[in-house]
Amino acid sequence: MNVITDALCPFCGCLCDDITVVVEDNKIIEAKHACMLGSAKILGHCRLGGNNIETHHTIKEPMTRVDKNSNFKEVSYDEAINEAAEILAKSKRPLLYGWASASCEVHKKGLLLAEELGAIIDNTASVCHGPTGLATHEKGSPSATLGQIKNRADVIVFWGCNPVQAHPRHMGRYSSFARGFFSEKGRKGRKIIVLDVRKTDTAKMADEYVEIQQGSDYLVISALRAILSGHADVVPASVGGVLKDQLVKVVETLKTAKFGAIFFGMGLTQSKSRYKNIDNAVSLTFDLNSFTKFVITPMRGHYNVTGFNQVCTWETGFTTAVDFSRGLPYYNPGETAANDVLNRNEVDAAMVIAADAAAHFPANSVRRLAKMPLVQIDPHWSATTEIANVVIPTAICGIEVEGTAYRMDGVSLRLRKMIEPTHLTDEEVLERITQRVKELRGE
Amino acid sequence: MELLIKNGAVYDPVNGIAGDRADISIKDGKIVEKVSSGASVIDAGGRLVMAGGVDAHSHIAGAKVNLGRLMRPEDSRIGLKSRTKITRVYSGYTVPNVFAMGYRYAQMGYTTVFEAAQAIMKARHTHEELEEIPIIDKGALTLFGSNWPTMDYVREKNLDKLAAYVAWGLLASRGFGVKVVNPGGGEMWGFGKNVTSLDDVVPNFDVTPAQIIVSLMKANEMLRLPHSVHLHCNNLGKPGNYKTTLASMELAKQIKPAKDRQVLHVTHLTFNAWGGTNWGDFESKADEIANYLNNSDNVTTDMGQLIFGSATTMTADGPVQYANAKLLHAKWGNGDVELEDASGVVPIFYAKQISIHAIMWAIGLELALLTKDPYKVLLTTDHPNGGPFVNYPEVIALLMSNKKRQEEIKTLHEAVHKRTKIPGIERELDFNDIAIMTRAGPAKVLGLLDTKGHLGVGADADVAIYDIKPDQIDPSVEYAKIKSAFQSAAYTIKGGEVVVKDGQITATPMGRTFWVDATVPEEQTEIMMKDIRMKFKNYYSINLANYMVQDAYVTHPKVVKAGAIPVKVS
Amino acid sequence: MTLKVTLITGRTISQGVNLENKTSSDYMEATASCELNTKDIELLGKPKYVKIRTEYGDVVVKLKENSSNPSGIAFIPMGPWANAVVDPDTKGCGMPGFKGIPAEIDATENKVLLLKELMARYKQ
Amino acid sequence: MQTVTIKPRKEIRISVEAENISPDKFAGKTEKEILSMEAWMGNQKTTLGELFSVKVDGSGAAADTKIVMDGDFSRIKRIGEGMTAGLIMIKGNVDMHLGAKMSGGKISVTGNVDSWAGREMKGGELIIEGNAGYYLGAGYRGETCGMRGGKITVLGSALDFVGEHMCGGEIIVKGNTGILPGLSNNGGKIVIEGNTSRPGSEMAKGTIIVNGTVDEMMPVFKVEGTETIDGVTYRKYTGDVIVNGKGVLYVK
Repeated sequence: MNVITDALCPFCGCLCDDITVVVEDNKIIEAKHACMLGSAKILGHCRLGGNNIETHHTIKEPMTRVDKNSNFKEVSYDEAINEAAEILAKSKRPLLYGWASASCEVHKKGLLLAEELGAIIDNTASVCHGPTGLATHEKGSPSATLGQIKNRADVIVFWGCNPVQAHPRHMGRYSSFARGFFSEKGRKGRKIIVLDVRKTDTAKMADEYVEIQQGSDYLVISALRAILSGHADVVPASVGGVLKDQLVKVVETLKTAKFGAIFFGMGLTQSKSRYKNIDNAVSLTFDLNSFTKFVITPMRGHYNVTGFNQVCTWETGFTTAVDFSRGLPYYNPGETAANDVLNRNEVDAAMVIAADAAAHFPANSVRRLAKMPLVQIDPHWSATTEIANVVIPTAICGIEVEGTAYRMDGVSLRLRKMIEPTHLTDEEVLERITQRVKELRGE
Repeated sequence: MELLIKNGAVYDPVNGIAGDRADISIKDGKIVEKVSSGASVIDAGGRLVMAGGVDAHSHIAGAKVNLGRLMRPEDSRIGLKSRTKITRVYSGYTVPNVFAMGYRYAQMGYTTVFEAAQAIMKARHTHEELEEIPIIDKGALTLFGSNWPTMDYVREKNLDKLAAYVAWGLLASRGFGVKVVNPGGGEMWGFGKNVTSLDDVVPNFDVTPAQIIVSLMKANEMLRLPHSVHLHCNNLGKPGNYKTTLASMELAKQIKPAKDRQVLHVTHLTFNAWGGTNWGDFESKADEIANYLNNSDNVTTDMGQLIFGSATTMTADGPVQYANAKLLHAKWGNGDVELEDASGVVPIFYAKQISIHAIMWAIGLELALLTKDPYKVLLTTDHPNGGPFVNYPEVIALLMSNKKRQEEIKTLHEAVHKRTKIPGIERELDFNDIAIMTRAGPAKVLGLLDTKGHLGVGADADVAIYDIKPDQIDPSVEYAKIKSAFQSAAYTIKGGEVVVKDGQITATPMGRTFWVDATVPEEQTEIMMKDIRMKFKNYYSINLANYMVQDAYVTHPKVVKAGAIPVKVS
Repeated sequence: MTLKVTLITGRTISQGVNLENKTSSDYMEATASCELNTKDIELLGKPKYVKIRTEYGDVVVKLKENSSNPSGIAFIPMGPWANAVVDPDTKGCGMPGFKGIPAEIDATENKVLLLKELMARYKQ
Repeated sequence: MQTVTIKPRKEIRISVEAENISPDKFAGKTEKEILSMEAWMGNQKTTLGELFSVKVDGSGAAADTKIVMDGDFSRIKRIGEGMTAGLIMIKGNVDMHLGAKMSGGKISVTGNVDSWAGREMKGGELIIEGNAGYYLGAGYRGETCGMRGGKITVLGSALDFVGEHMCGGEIIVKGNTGILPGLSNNGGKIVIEGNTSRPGSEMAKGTIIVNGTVDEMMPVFKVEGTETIDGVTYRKYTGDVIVNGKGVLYVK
C-alpha cells in the first residue's frame, strides 16, 4: 500500500492540493479530502482504480475507422499515429482543440504541432472563460491569489457562478468559509453577495441575493458603477429587473468592504454582451479600488484550462484561438476560435485532445466535426469518440502522469503521478505525430 | 570543440584590454589560454569584440510578464516572425514571447539575463518560462520585502531566522538573489494602502521599510550571497522621491559587504530620481543621485532608461501601478500574492512632447553621464518598464554621442531644458565604458565576475563581435552606425557555440539557470521552518509540500553556492 | 400548451461527476434534463418528458423540478442534449450562445435519445 | 486610368486572405503580375490567379485604379486592406476585414459584408448596400482606438459593437444594429436610422444619433432635454457618466 499525501486533484480550477491518495496494486482505493467531483475523477474514472470500473468506459486500445458509421478497429499506436499524422498533414485548415484536461507539458507539444501544421489551436476556454481573456485585453485583470482573498476578504461577490455545484471546495478552502490571518471568524466575518438569474444553491447561502433578469448583467454592472461614481441620479428605478434601492445597498456594502473579491462564472461569460460583461465588471473592480481594495477572479472550470492559456500566451503572445496558417501567430476570437471556424464550415480536419468537443459544442459545430476526418486523443470514451475516425487513448494526466497545472488564480502547481500508466502519454503521442508529420512533409 | 577568434579589437575592462588586437581561444565552452591548430577560426578583422552582454535587471519571465502579454494582444501583433528550421515564432515588442526574448537578446550579443522579480509562490511559473527562453543563461531574483516571515523576523530582530528564511526562500524559488520592492508597501497594498516613507510603520507587522531594507542587507551579507540586496525604492513614481532614494542608499552605509561588491543595488533610477512636489514642478534630480554615487562605494544602480514609444510597466509595486492606471486611464493588471508581495501591470506610451516623459528620458542619461565610475550605473531600460530591451543600442548611441543627444533634445518637450541637466552634459562614453555598463559591471554587481562579463581565461565562452572597427569610427558622429552594429551582432558566441551570425540565429542551445544554494546551520532552518509550517497550515492556500520549485523546472541549473557557514568543498 | 421560456445551460455537480463517464446512464440522467419551476411544470401538465425547440434545433429531455428557477427560465445542464438547441453564433467573440436562448417547451411522449443516437444524428 | 476586373473561378469554402486585392497593390501592374500575386487559403500559399480570373484594362496609379469584383466573395478576407486611394466596386458578398486600416479611396459593396469591415479605418469611404457583421468600424483586440477617420455607410443592418473604440470618422447604418454600438466611443459620429440597444456605453466623446427605437438604454446617461437637428426633435443625453464622458446620444 502506498499513500501519497498533498496530491493535487485534477478536476476543477480549484486544483486542491491536499488530497491523500491510497494506492494498492497500482489501483487507487481512496482519495481523502476530495470532493464529489474530485473523487469521481480520481477514483471512479481511473482506468485501474475504483469500484465503478465496469460502468466507466475508458478506451483500451488505439482505434480507427474509415467510415464513421462503421465500427472501430483496434490498431497499434504506430498505425493510429500514422493515420492521425496523415489526416493532419493533408489538411488545409486543421483545428487542434481541447487541452483542458492535460498538463502544460502537453500544451507545449501541442503548440509545436500547431506551428508545424499551420493549424488553428484553441482550448476549451473558447466555450468557458475565453471572454474573460477578451476582457483582459480591454481592461486588464485586477486579481490576487486565492490565499490573499482567504486571509483578507470581508466581502465576497459570486456573480453568475455556482461554486456549490461547480467548485465544491472553493467556499471552504478559499472564500466564504475560509479562515485566515485577518479573517479568523471565517463566514461570520464576511458578507456574501450573489448575483444570478436564478436562486442557485450558492445564492441560497448568501447574505444578499440579487436576482437579475437573464441577459441584463451588463446593465446592472453599469448601474452599480454609476451609483459608485456618484451618479445615482441617472439610474432608473429598476435596472435589469433589480430595484435601484437594492443596487444602492449593494454599492454601499462593496465600497465599505476592507477587502472585497468578485468571483464570476459563465453566467457572465456566456450571457448577452459576452465578454463586455467581464470588461464592465473589471472596470467596476477598478472603480472600487478608489474606495477600498477589490479584486476579481474568474471561476475557471477544468483543472488546467488556465494552464493552456498561460502556455499559449508565453509561446505565441496570444491566449488561445491562435491561427498559424500563415506561419505567424494570428489571434482573433470571432474569427479564429473553434466554433467560429466550425460554424463557417472552414475546418477540413480536426484533432480533439483532452476535451470533449462533441459534448460541449453547439449542434452545428458538432455536425461539422462529425463530417470531417477527426482525431481524438483522450483516455475516455466520450461523445467525440462517437464521431471520430482515429482514437488514441493516453495516460491520464494528474493521475498517471505528472506535470504542471495552473489554478484558477494563475498559481501553478505540480500534478502528482499516483499510479503507473498503462498507455502512452499525451506528450509521447503528440511528439510522434509531429515527427510523422515532418516525415510526411519531407522535412 | 575549439574556436579561435582572431584579430578582434577587444574591449575587456576586467582584464585591462581596451581596444587592443587580441585573439580569444575557446575550448569546451570556456575561454582558454590557447587552442590547437585544429580549432575553427573566426577572423574578426579588426572588429569590436566584447564579452557576451549581461543584463542584471529585466522582466523576461513569470506571472506579470505573461499577464502583460495577455493584456496586450495589440503588442503581440507586432514583431511577428514565422518559424524557420531553427527558430520558433517571434511575437511582441514590449512583451515578446519566450522565443523572441532569447533570440533578440542573442541577436544583440547578450548571453546572460536576469529576471528582476519573482514571488516565491509564483516562481514555478517564472521557471516554466525561463526554461523556454532559448540560448541565453538566466536567473531570477526573488521578492522578500513584504513577505510575512521577513517582516516577522525583522520585528523580532532575529537575523538568524531571517537569514535561514532567505536561504530557504531562494531554494524554494530557485532564486538567485534578494529583491526588495517598495518594502512594506506590498503588504499594505493588501488592503489598498501604501507606505509613504522609510519610517512608516506597516500595520499588523510593526516594522518600517528602513528596518526591512537594513535587516535584509544584513541577512544577505550573513549568507555571503553573490549578489547584494536589489532594491526598488519606496515612493517610486512620485515627484520628490529622490529623497527617499538617497535615504535608502544611505542605509547601506551601516553594512559591510561580505564580498567584493556593493551592499545595495538600487534599480531603475529613471523612476526614482525625481524632484519637485507634483507633476507641475516635476524635475530631474539625477545629478544629486550621481553626486551621491561619486562619493560612495557601497551602492550601485542601473538606468532604467526611458525609450519613447510603447512600453509596458510591470512591477511588484502594486500601489504605484494602480495610481498609474488611474492617471493614464489605462488597463490595469494586479497580482497580489498571498503572504508575499503585490504586482501590477499597466501599458504606457512615452511621448516626446509630454514634459514628464521628456524629463524621465533625461534622468537615465544624466545618471550614467554624471556618475564617474561606469561600474556604478548599469545600462538597462528596466525592460519593459522604461522600454523594450531591443533599444539598448539606442541607449549606447545616446551615451556615446553628445551630437545624437542634442538632436534628440530638439525634438523633446522644452521642459528637458529647464528641469534637467542633460542639454549641458558633454561627456561621451567610450567603448570601454560601454563594455563596463553592459558586461563587466552587471557581472560584478551580480557577483558572477568569475565566469561572466569578461574574456579572461576561465570565463564562459560568451562573446559578441560587432561590425564596428573601433579605430575607424567616431561614435560621436557616426552614432547611427554604432546603433545598427549593436542591434545586430556580427557574431554571438554562447558557451563556445556560434548562435548568431550576421544578426541571424544560427543555433538555439539551451542556456543555464543560475540559482543560489545558501547553507545555514540545519538547526537554524529547523527553527525557522516551525513558523513556516504554521503559516502554511493557517494562511497559505496551498500546502508546503507543493510550494517549492521542483527540479523538473530547472533542467539546466547552474548552482552557485553561498552560505552563512563555510561551504565544504567536495 | 406550449411554454415560452428563456433557456440557460450550465454546470451541475452530477454533470461534473459524470464528465468522464459519458457513455453511462448516470451521465444521461445528469444532463438530459430540463429544470423548470413548479408553476411552469404545472402549466405544461406535469409531463415526464418535454420537447424543447429553438431556432437551432429540438431535443427531448426529462423534466425536473427546480423551485429556484424564476418563471420562464429553463435550465438544462451543459452537455450534448443542451447543445442540440443552443445558438451556434459566436457573436464576433468566439463564444456560442449557451445562455439566454428563446425556446418553446411542450410535453412529449417521445423518448430521450441516447448519447450514441444523438451523435449518430450528426453523422447523417 | 486602370480597371481591374476580378471574378471567382470556383466556389471557395476555406476562407482566403487576399490583402493584395487593393488599388495600391494593383496600380501599374499587368494581368500576369496580378495573377501571380500571393493569397492564402488556410495554410496553403496560393495566387490570385488560382482563385480568380483577372482582366486589366489600361494602367495607372493607385488613385486612378478601379477594381471591379463580380461574384461571390463571401470567403475572401481583407479586400482593400490598408488602401490609400482608388476604387473597389464589389458586386456580391465579401468576407471579414473589408477595408481594414484603409486611409483613402472608396469601396462599395452591393451585398453583405462579414465582421470587422472598416476595422481601424483612418480615411476613405466604405459603402455597403447589404448588411454588415460584427465590429463594423471597430478596433483590434486590446487597441485603444478603432476607426479614426473616413466614412462607412451601411444601407442594411449591422450586428453588435458598431464603432467600438471609435476615435473619429462617421458611421451611418440605415437599418438596425445589434447591441452596444459606439462602445467606448472616443470621438466620431454614429448614425443609426433603425433600432438598436445599449448604445454609447463608456463613451467619452463623440456623437450617436438613433432615429429608431432604443430597446435598452444604458443607465449611465444624463437627460438633457430635447434638441432639434435638421428639423427632427431628439431626446438628448450626455455621458457615459461613469467615465465622466462628454459623449452625446440623441434618440428620436
